[in-house]
Amino acid sequence: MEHELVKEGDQVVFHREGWSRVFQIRKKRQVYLDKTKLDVDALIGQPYGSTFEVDRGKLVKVEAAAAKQLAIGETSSDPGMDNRNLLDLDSNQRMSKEDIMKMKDEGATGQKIIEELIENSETFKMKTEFSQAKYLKKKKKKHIPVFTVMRPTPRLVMDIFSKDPAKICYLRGDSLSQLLSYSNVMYGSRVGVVDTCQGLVLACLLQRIGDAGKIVQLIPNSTNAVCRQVMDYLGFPKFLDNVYSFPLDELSLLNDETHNLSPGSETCGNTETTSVCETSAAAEQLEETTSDTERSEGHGQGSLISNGNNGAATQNSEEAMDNTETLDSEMPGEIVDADKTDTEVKVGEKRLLGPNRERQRQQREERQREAGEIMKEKLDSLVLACKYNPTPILMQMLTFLHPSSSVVVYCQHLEPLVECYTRVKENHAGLQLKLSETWYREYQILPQRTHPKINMSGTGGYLFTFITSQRSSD
Amino acid sequence: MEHELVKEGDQVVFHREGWSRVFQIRKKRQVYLDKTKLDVDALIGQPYGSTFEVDRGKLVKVEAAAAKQLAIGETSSDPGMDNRNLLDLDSNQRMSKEDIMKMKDEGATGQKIIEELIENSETFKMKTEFSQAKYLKKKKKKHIPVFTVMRPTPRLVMDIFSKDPAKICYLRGDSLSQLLSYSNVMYGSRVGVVDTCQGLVLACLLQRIGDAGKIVQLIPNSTNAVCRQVMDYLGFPKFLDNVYSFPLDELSLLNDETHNLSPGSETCGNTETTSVCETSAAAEQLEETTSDTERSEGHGQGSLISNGNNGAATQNSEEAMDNTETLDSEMPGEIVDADKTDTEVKVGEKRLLGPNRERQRQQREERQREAGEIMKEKLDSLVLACKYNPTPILMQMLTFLHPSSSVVVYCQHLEPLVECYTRVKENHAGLQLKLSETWYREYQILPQRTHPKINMSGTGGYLFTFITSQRSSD
Amino acid sequence: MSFDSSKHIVDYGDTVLLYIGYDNMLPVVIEEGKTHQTKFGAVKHDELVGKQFGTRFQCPRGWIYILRPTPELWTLSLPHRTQILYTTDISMVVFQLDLKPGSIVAEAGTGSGSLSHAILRTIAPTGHLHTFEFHKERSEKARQEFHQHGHAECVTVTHRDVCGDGFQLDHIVDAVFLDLPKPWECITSAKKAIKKQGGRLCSFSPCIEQVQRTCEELSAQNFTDIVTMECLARHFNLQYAKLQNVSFEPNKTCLETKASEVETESEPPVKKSSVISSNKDKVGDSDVHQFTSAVPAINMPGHTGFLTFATLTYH
Amino acid sequence: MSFDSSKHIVDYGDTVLLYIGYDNMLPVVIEEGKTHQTKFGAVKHDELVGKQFGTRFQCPRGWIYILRPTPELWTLSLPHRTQILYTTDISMVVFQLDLKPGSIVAEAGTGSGSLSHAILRTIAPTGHLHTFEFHKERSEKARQEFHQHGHAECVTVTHRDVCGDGFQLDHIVDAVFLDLPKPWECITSAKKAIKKQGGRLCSFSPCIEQVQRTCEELSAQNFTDIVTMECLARHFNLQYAKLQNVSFEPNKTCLETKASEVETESEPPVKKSSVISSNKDKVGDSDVHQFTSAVPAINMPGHTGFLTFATLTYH
Repeated sequence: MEHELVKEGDQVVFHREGWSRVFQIRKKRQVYLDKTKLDVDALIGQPYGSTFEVDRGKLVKVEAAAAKQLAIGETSSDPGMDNRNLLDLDSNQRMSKEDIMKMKDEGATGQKIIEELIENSETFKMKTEFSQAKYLKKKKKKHIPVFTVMRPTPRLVMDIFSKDPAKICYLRGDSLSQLLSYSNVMYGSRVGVVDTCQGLVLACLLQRIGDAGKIVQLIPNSTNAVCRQVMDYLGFPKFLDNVYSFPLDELSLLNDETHNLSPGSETCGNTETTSVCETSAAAEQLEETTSDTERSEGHGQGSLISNGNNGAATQNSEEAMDNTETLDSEMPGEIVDADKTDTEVKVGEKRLLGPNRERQRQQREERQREAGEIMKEKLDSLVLACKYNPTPILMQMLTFLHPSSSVVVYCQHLEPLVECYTRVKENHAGLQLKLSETWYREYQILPQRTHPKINMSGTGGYLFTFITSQRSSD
Repeated sequence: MEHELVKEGDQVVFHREGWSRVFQIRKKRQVYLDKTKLDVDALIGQPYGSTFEVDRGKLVKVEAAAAKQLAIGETSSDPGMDNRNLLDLDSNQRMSKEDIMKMKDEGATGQKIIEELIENSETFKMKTEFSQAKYLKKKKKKHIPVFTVMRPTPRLVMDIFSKDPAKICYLRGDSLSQLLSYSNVMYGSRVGVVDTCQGLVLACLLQRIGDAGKIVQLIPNSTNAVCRQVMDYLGFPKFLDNVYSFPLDELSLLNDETHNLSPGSETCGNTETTSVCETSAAAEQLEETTSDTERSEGHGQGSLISNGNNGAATQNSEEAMDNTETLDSEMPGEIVDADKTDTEVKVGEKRLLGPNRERQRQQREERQREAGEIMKEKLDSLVLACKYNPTPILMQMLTFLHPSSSVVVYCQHLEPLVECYTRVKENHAGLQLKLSETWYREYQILPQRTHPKINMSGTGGYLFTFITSQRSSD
Repeated sequence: MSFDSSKHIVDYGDTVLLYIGYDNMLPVVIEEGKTHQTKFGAVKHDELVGKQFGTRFQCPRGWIYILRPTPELWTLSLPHRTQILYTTDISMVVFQLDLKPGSIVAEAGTGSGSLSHAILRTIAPTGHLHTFEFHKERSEKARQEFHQHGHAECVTVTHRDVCGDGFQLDHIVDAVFLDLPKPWECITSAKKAIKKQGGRLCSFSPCIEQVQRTCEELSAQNFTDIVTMECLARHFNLQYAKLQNVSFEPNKTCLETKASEVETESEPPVKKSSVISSNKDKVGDSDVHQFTSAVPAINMPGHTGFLTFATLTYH
Repeated sequence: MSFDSSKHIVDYGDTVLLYIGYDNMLPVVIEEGKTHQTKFGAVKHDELVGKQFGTRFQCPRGWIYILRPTPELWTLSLPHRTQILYTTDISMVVFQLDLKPGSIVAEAGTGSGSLSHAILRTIAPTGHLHTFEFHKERSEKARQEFHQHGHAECVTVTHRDVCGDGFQLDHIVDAVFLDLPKPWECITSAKKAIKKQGGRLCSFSPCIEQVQRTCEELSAQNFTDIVTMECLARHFNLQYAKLQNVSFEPNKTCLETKASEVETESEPPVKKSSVISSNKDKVGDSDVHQFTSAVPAINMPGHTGFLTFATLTYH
C-alpha cells in the first residue's frame, strides 16, 4: 500500500498552519471542532495528508488545488501600506451575526463569508498590518474549518498548546528542540525526567529512546497524579514497559537496600490536572504589553491574545462550550462521544480495577523497585521541565548520573536557572555550563512582501545545560 | 559659504563605518590613528564630509568615487557559500610581517595589501562568513586608514565606544535613543541626571535642552571626580552656565534652608576616570560565549572581541601603544601634541587656578546652591545611567520631580531595575511603568546576498521608564 | 503649548491625557462647560482646569490621572488616521538623523503625526519641520493638531504627493524621513532638499524588497554609510513567581494524602484537579520557592519595518 | 560506538574529547602508544584507556577532562572542512523534520558532518541517512569519520553533486535536508526521494533571495506548510555584580577625603583614577549592592541562515 490510511483507533492530528487538534478515531465518535459537532467516521480509510472542509457538520474532502487556495496565509490581503484614499470613519462591521448565520444556512463557503466581513468592515483597512493579520486569522479559524489530517508528531503536538502555553510551562517548540538535542537522548538511553508539561517532554524523549531505553519519570510523591496526556497524542499507551515512575520523596531511601519501598505512584493519561505553572495567576499581566497597542475595539481583536494567556481559566471544557462568544476556547482533544464520554470510559476502567487493587499495588511496588535499580545503576541523561523549584531536584539527582552525562534544565523563569548554574559551578559538578534562551522568528516570504512576521513570541523559556563531571582519584 | 569647513579648534570625527575617533584640530598637533602618527594640519580649510587616506603619515584627500570603492562593506568578498573546490590544508598566512612592511614601504595601497593577504591565506576561504567578515574588517582597519571627517554627533560618538562599551556602562545606541525619547527632554527642560558614562548621557541631554534649560548632574559627593569627556567631543566647553553639579550626599540637607552647603563639587573634562561598571572585573567571562566558536587560530581573530570586552585593562594609553600587537587598542581621542600633551595643558591650567582657589571654591558653593534651588523648584525629567545602585537614588530623587514628569533608569543589569520597578509600584509613585530591552540588528543589503548581519550585539542594557504621579487631595 | 514640559497646570485649550490604565489614555482638549465620558463615569472639563498635571482625579466610579502629553504618550493615544510609527522606531529615527534644537527636517508622509511630534519636540523652537501628506483630509487634521499642540510656528504641513511632485525644497534641510511605498522614487528629490553641506536620510519600509531598491538608489546617488537596521522592544512583566519545593523524605502526611486518594477514586477523574489544589493548600509557604521574576511579554511585535539610514556629505 | 551513551569506559579506537576549557575540546582517537600534546602538557593515550568518561585527568601543567563525544560537543570540536551548522539550527532541523528512530533521511551536502551526527543519533539504529557531498575528499573524510564513530551501518555517503545529478532516490525517505547554494534546483529531485505517503523538507540558506526562490519552487511543487524561520541562541554569563550605594548624608570621612583631594592636586590629573579606586577601598561591603546577574553575552551570532521547512503530503 503506497499511502498510509487513517484507521480506527489512530490518533489523528487535524492540522492547519499554526493550529492543530488531536483526536482518536473511533466509529460513531463525534468531536467538537471550533464549536461544530463533527462525525469523524468519514476519515476512516482516507490517506493521511488529505484535506477536509467542514460543511454543516459533515467532513468533505477537498482536492489538493482547492486546499492550497484555502490555506491560511495564501489569502492574506494587500498589506495596506498605501492607504491614501481611506477616510477616518467611525462605523464598524455592518454584517450582523444574523447575516452571517443566514449566509451559512444558504451554504456560503467560509471564504465567502470572510470576504463579506472584510467588505463590510470600515475599520479593517485602517488597521495596522499586525491587526489585519490578527483579524483574518481569527475569522478564518471561525469560518473556514479546513484542515489536513496528519499523524501526530512532537512538532504538530506543539501547535495544540500554542494558545495555552501555560499548560506546558511556556515551553516553545524551538526551546523543546534544544532541550532534546542537549539531553543527548538516543535509542537505548537511560533517562531521568521531571515533566509537568502534560507529558510532552516525556513523550518526546520516549520517542527517541525507541524500544530499547528506559525512562524514569520523577514525580513529587506517589499520591500526586502526573499528567501524561501527550503520550496518548503520540500514540503511546498509557503504561509502557520502558517508562517508570519514581517518587522524589523516596529518593533518600534509595541507598537503603533493606527498606521496603512504599506503594508505587499513580499516573493518569487523559486526566486534566492543573499542571500550569504556579505563576499563571499572575499571567493576566502578560496581556497588555505589546507596544503596538490596538486602540480600535471594533472586533475584539484582543481576545485572541488574552485567550492564549489565561487559558487556565477555561480548564473545564463544558464551561468553555457554554461560552458561545469564546470560539477559540475549546481544549485540546475535547471529545463528545456518541455513546459515552471519554471520562465515563475512564471511570468505568477504574471501577473495574477496584477489586484487583492489591495486585495492582504490588505491580506498582515492583515497578518502582525496578526504577530504583535503574537509577542506582545510573542514568545517561537528566531532563527537568517542571513547575517545581529545579535546583534541589537537580542537586539531589546528580548522584544518579554517570559522569559525562547530559543534563538539561528548562524553566519559564531565568532566575531559578541562575541558582542551578551557581550551585553546579560551586560544586564543580559539571562542564560546558550554558545558560541560554533562543530567539525565534518566522518570516513572511511573498513576492514583493517579504518581511519578518509581525507577531512574535517574546519568550520560549530558558535552558541550562551541562555535562556531568567527576573528579577522578587518578 | 556653501560648505562648512574644518577650522582650528573644531572637534572633528574621523569616521568610517562602525568606527569613529574624535580629535580637536590644532595646528602642529599630531594624533595617533591606528598607530600611525599623523599631522592634522592638512584638514584645516577642508569641507566636512571630505574623505582622506593616510599615506605614510600624510593625509591625502580621496575623491568621492575612489572613497566609495574603498568603503568597508562594499569590498566584502564572495560569501564563500559554494566552496566545493577547497582542500583542507593546514598551512596558514604565507605573507610575513616583513613582506607587508616591504609592500608598505614600496607604497602599496592598503587595499592591495589586503588582497595579497587573502590571496596568501589558505584558511581564509574555509572560514565561516562570520569569521571572513571579522578578518576583513580587522585587516581593513589595519591597512586602509581611510576615513571621512565629520562634525561630532551623539550617533558618531557612540562609535567611539563601540569597542569599549564598559566605559559607557554597555549603553548601546538604540538604548540611548530610547532613553532620550522616554526622558522627554526638550528645549528648556529642567533635568536631573546621574551619568557615569563619560558624560555621554549628560552631553546628549545637554544638546536637547539647547541654551534654555538646566541640567543638574547628581554626583556621589563633592570630592568624587566625574568624567564629562563626551561634553568635549560634542564641542561643549567643560563648564557651562546651564549645567550644574549637586552631590547626593548633601541631598538630605536640601530641605534645611539654613544649612550652609559644603564646598562644591569638582568636575573634570578629559580626565580618564575608572567609570567602567564595577562588574567589569567579571567581564572576561563575556568573551567565550558565542556559539559560533572559531577554532582556527591563524589570525588571532578572537582579539577583536576580547579587546572590546576588557578595554578596562588598557586604560593607560601608553601601555596600549607599547603593545605593538594590539592595533585596535588606542583609546578614544588619544593625542600626541607636537609641543606638549593635552595632559600637560590641563596640569598647567590647574596650577594657574591654584592661587584663585578660594574664589573658585566660593563660585562652586554658589553654583551648588543654585543647583539646590533648581531641584527644590522641581525637575521635569530624571535620567539615571550609572554604575551605582539605582533604586535608592531613584527613590530619593522622586521628591524633586513634578508630577507628570518623565523618568528613565538605564542599567546594564536587569535585576536592579526589577527592584526599581517594584519600589515605584509599591509606592504608587508612577504610571506607565515599562521595563524593557531593545533588540537591535543590522542587515547586509547586497544583490543576491541580503541577510541579517552575522555579528550582533547580545545586549544593550535595560531601561525602566515611567511617568511620575501624585495623589491629589482633590 | 500642551506638550511643553514647563507647563504644570491644566488650562482651557490644553490637550490633556486622561490616564485610565496602562497603555490606555484618552486625549481630551479642555473646553469650558464640556463633559467627557470615561469608563469610570463623567469628567467635567471645568473641574480639571487649575489642577496640576500628574494628579489623581476622582470620577464617579474610579480614579483617573491627568497627564501632560509627551510624544511617547501621544503615540499610544492619538487618533489613528493611518498605520503609525511607534516609540521604538521613532527614537531610532530621531537619534540616527542627528536631530537637535534648530534642525530642519523634511518628512513624508505626515500620516497620523506620531513621528512628527517626536521630531518637533527635538528640533523646537528654532528648527522647522516640513511635513508632506498626499491625503488632503489627513494633512488638514494634522495641521489642526500641530496648531492645537503649540507647534504651529515650527511646522509647515503641505498637502502633496512627494513621490510624484517631490519635496520642492532647495537645499534647506538637515534630514529627510521617508515613509512611502516607493521611497526609491524620492531619493533625487530628497537629495535636492538636503543642505549642500550634507545631511542624513531615513527610509522606513516594511518589506525587504523595498529596502533593496532603496539601498540601490541611495548608493547610486552617492549616499554613504548606508545602514539598514531593525529595532524591537521587548517588555518584561514582573511576576511574583512561586515554585513548589518537592520533598526528598517520605511524606509525613502520608495518611492524610491517602485519604484524599481514596476520596479521589469515588469521584470522576475530571475533578482530580481539586486533589492537586488541596495538596497545594497543604503546602506551607516554606515549601514554596518565591521570587520576583521579570518575564518577557509572550506576545511582542516581531516586525514593524526596516529602517535604512544614509549620509549625504557635501554635494 | 564512541557516541553511544551506554559506553562508559575509554578503550582503544574510541574517539574521545579532551576538555581543555569552556567550548575548547580536542577530539582524539585513542591509539596504543600515542601521545597528544595539550596546552597543559602531554597526554599518553595508554593512560586514558580504562578511565571512565567524565573523569578528570592530571596533565603535567593542569587538569583536563575526558568526555564522551555527543553531537553537540562534536560540533564544537570537529575539524572544519566547510562552514558548519551549529546546535541551535541543528536542533530545529531534527525537530522540525519529525525525525525519530527509524527515519530515513537524505542530506545534501555532508560538509563537515556537523548536522549528520545529530541526525544519526536520532534515527539510529533502524533508520538510515543518505548523505551527499560534491567534494570528493570531503565525502571520503566523512565516510571515515562516520565509520570511526560507529555509524557505518546507518549511513551511506555518496560523492555526487545533487544539484546537477539529483538524489537518485526513489520515494524512500521521510525527510530531506538541503544546504546548497541553489536549493530550488533540487526540489524536483527531493520530491522524488520523499516517500509516496509524504514527508518533510528543510532548506538552509544564508540569503533571503535564496529563500524567496526556494519558497516559490516549493509552492509550485505543491509542498504545503511552508514556513521560514530563524532561531538564534542567546547565552547568559553569570556575573557577581557590585553596584556602589551612594550616601545621602554628608560624608563622615570628609576630612580624609579632602586630604586625598589635596594630594590629587599635586599630582597630574591622569592619575586621578587612583583616587577613585582608593575611594572604592574605603567603601565597606555594606555600601555595595551585590547580586548574581545573568548578563547576555555581548557578542552573539546575529545570523547563520534561514531555515525553510515544508510538508509534502501523499503524492
